[in-house]
Amino acid sequence: MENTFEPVIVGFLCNWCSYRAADLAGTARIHYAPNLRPIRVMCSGRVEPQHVLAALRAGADGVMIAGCHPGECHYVEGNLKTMRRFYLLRRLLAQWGIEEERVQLVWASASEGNILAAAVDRMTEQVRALGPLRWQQQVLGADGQPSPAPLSREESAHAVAERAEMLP
Amino acid sequence: MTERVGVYVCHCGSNIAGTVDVADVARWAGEQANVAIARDYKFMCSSLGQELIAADIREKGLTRVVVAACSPHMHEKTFRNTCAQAGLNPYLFEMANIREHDSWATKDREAATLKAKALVKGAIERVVHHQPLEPLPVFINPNTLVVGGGIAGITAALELANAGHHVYLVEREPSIGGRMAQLDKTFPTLDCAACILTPRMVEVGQHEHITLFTYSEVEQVSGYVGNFTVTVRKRARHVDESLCTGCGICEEKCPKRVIDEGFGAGLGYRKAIYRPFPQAVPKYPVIDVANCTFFQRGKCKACQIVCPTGAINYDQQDEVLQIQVGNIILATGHVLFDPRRIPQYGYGRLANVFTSLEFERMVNAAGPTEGKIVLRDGVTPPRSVAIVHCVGSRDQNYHEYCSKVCCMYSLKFAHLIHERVPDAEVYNFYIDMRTPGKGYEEFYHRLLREGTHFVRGRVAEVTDAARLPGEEGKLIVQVEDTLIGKQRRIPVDMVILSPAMEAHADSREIAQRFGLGCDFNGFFTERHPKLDPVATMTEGLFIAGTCQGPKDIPESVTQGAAAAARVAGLIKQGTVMMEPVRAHIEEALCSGCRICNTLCPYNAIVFHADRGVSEVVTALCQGCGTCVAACPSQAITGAHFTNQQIMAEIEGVLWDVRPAELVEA
Amino acid sequence: MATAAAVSAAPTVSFFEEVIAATPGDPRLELCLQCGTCGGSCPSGPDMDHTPRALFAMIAAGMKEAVLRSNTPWYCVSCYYCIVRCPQEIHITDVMYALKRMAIKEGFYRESKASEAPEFSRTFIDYVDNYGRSFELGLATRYHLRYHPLDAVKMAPMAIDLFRRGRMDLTPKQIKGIGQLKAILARAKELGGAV
Amino acid sequence: MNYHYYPGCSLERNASAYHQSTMAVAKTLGLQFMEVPDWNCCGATEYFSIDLLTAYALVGRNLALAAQQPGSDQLVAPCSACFLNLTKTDRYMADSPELAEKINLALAAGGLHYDSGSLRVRHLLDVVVNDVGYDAVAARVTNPLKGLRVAPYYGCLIVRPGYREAFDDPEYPTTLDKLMRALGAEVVDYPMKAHCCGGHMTQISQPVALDLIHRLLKSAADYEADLIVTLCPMCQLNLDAYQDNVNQMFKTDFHLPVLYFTQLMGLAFGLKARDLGIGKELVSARLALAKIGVETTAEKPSPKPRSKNDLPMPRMPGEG
Repeated sequence: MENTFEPVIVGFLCNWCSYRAADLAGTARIHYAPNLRPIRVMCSGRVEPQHVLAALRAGADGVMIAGCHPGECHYVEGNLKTMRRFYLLRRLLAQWGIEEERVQLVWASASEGNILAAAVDRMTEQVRALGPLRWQQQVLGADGQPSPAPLSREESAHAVAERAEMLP
Repeated sequence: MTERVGVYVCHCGSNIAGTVDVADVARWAGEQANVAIARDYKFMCSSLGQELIAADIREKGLTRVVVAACSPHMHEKTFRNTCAQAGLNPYLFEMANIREHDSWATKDREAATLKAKALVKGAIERVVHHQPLEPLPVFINPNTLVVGGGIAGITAALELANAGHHVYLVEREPSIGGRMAQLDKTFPTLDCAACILTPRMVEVGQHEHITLFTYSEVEQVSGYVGNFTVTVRKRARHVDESLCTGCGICEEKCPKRVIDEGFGAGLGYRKAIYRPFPQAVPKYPVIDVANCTFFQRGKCKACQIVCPTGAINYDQQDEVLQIQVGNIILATGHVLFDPRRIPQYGYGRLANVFTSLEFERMVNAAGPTEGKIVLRDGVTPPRSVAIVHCVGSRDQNYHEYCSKVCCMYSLKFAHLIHERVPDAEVYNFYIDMRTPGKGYEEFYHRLLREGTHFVRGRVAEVTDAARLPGEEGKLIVQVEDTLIGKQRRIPVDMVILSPAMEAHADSREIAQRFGLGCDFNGFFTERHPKLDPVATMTEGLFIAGTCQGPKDIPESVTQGAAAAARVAGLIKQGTVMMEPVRAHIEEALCSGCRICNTLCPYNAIVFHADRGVSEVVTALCQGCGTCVAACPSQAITGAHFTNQQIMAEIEGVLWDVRPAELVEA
Repeated sequence: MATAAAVSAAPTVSFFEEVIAATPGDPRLELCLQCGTCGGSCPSGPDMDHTPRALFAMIAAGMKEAVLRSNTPWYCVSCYYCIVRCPQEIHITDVMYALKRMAIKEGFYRESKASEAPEFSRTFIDYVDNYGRSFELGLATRYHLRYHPLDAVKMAPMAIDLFRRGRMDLTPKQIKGIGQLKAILARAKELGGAV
Repeated sequence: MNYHYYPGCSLERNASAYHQSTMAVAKTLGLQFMEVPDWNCCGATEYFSIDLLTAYALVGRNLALAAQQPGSDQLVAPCSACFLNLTKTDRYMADSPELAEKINLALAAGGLHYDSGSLRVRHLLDVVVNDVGYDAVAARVTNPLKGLRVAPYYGCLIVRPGYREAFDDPEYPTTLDKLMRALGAEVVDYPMKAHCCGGHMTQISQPVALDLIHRLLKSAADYEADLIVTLCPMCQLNLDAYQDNVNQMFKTDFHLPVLYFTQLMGLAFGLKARDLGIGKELVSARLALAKIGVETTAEKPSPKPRSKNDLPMPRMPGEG
């Protein structure tokens, strides 16, 4: 049965590069997966881990952060800060059993509409293969038993306990 | 949070309506919370469309407006003005990009409509949290910095100076004049380059509104439009400019002669103390420390001894000075592709293969051969000359682009050879003869009339391995004459290569220093290739001439004047309205951890040790939001991109997949 | 060469697409600027009916018979000057090999000036298929006797010189795994099928 | 340093001198060559003209056999044509997975398999120059080839196709030049050093091939070379065996011996000429080699004195 799951991916696009790349892809009528829902930020450095988690919690199956190539950031080094936060965030998500492909960091300059379109297509297929995220069951263990994260039994118990106090 | 939001879904003719069910989106939007009115219309950006919004604001008391149409980069300004004219603060407005990001990017009508709803919902949830903001007026310093003293930089400087604005012109070489000063004649009018350029250079040298820094480089730039602080390093010439009369005796008497790799393109010689060319502006010579016997071995003070005014000063030091300017024009020019990268053309190995720049110096009356066209032995005139087009241009292995001017100057060379060596046979090897300018095609016809042999074919190799009779001792140009479909071997005495125009090797560093982008080939990136070629993504920073891409002299002059006009416009305004998108630190929440201080590339965050808190200098802040994201205690808010607004937009775009229990939170 | 009737509109699968499909990888043939660098660089260019560039224009124009009758692919010495110098990085030598294979498949090669070339290749391959390695003496004698009997006589002194210096085997040597090789080549022919 | 060794059909008989001298020189330089067991012919330029996939399968068998053999992940081929076919097959298998799959299906019929990229295919000159290095070679020279004017001939296939990262410039190669200088020889910088020798054109259209060969011989002779040194059996055969055909056709009187670079290395290392296959060349090298036996006093042609109005030459990269 052909996999008809349509993933929803939230995209944080930086105003100067990746947002304009998406504009260019549209102007050039490059067709790509309509699964990405872009949100404009002035710089990819504005995106906080909190935003990524909020998107996943609010039902997104994946989050893409897209900024200018290192060295080309309109604000000189905003994207370098993004890179640092991103690798730390991904380790956190892994501990909650969220697959790496679900949150991706992509570089696309204003003239690279095709590259961004290809990245969206690729990520859509990857997340489609992973299936829906179902944050509730996956992370919060809403239906009682802890999430089937690839952690050892003790680690997941510890994670569940830790999470319990964290949430309001 | 109850607001009266007006939602307007644009058809954009069929651009959006062709893929997105705009009526359905409008109907659906009408049912969303906080939405007072929702309409769809053929062309929202038309005056009628804008009138719709203005009328609704006045009659229905709208407190927020959402327009779902094209990219904000296209019409955000238009609709903000509409709101302002109707009495609504322009920042209480948000656009949903359902054209470039949606209808144009997919054929799937159902998915496009769903995506449109998500983007509209995101915009509605966001706009509810918008706060009224006022743009910040910023004072424009009327002084301007022009970097690069070629024809583009000279034109820009003169246009501004003649308008009464002060200009600082910084040039890396000892004299202004740039690439054009090295040329002899210019196409298609055969004006002598020096005759039309030198008066401009003199005008720059004497202009009371132009401060000229030659043999100098910009080391550092900080600040923003209207308020740039520029650090210029004026390299030591070891000649005191206040004493030097420019008499040139030092150059005459200096015993050390070296090959002139700079202005002379490696074909002529110059002394260790030299002026690049007689009409140099300024007229002060420069000591080439690397080749000067005194600086290398401490002996020989010939120049100091003969100097009538004692202007030679060996221990002169570099000067570093700071200047304040409002705008910057970059006109840093280009360099020539080095044909040694194509070994089969033999440049550097076969004596009588010359580059175009070497030939320009040769035919120049002030050049090493006083304008006589001769072979590398400096004596014998060539009986036959081959001029090779597209050397390193239109070639994936080197530069894919066409360098625009080589066809024309190659024709010029053919003419000069016919004129000075009348019985010489001249061959031009081309792929396409490109003569796009005014009077250019006519010039080509003139060369046909003068008997030039035009062979359509890209030269495969230049070799001295003779094979057929009559090839001994000659350079053989092997090429396929594509119009007769046969391979030909044409023996000539001299070969001139017309190499591609290339960006400076350090163009990427220069771009980073001034904060603008470069394309794949190293040419500076303009704000818009068609509609805004002289501006850049950074306000107050403009580009002109070949630093933006290959072009001929008329275009470089045009761009120089255009950049000057843009700067004059800003200066005339006196102040310019800056986007109010800035960061602000809530002092009560700031724990003084100073994480934000080092984050800011514009050093816009200062720390008050007494109060133990940091503060954002609003004027310096560019609004990127990196500090907002990094602040552990969320003490920094980013106007127009607050966390509340972003969180609302996230939840809005996920309206159809949001888990139930989150909805009422 | 048959008189070239006016070139009609491109047939269903154009000859151009056929050539591209027959060449491994992406030959980039559609990027040809007709600049002539290949024709200018080709060592045997002067002796070819058409320069490689002219051939590409004819392929684009769909002149299948004229192209496959041309001696150009057979005069290609595969020295790769054209590939390295082509400003559009077109895989010219691979296209020439593809044209050779198509010429054999369509049988057009018989009318080209270099009609024995495929026979030389086929003779060479017979030895490789049966012994696993090439056998110069057998290749030279069988090929020359059949096509250039006079040349065979002229070649004799060189053959004797080579033999006297121990550079010529009289009998072919077979590799141990000839059965394995034959199985592989047979399977490849099945799979290969097309050009 | 050990390598799989793929000699190729020519090195068995026609170019046995190349094989002999390679083995001798390898011993001196400490290179271990492990011959690929039961290798088969690489198809030269013939098989690709007949059937594409079978040609790849033919070469694929050699790659598979070499990859099976333990002890190294590098395959050395002294012959330029074999080197080209091995690299081309490996490269195209990497570039297009469907082709790789088909080739492996064919190889499976013989119980073999090959993953593209698992072997790095090298030409012998690349190994000597980049793995051993000029200094190491120079260190082992006992009788330098002083006074011998050598014209290094690269042929076309090892510098040009661009199917892999080139170890030398496709138009103006210099590695063989530098190697010969390391042996003490005087290198002649003639312009035709990377032009083609005609390959199998001698069989298809002899006049065309003889014209190509004539260009090479004339250029080397014009620059007064004593002998031509090459690195490919096909080039050696064409230049050596057809030299008197060229003389007849073009009324010239060339007498240019054509040796392999490994033979000259052997001589410089003081090995005996007989062990290096010297004497197998048709155009005898005895006269030329006598020169290095004897200290020549012929003074070098002094460069033309510079007249004062000479225009300066552009400096070549790497010059002072």
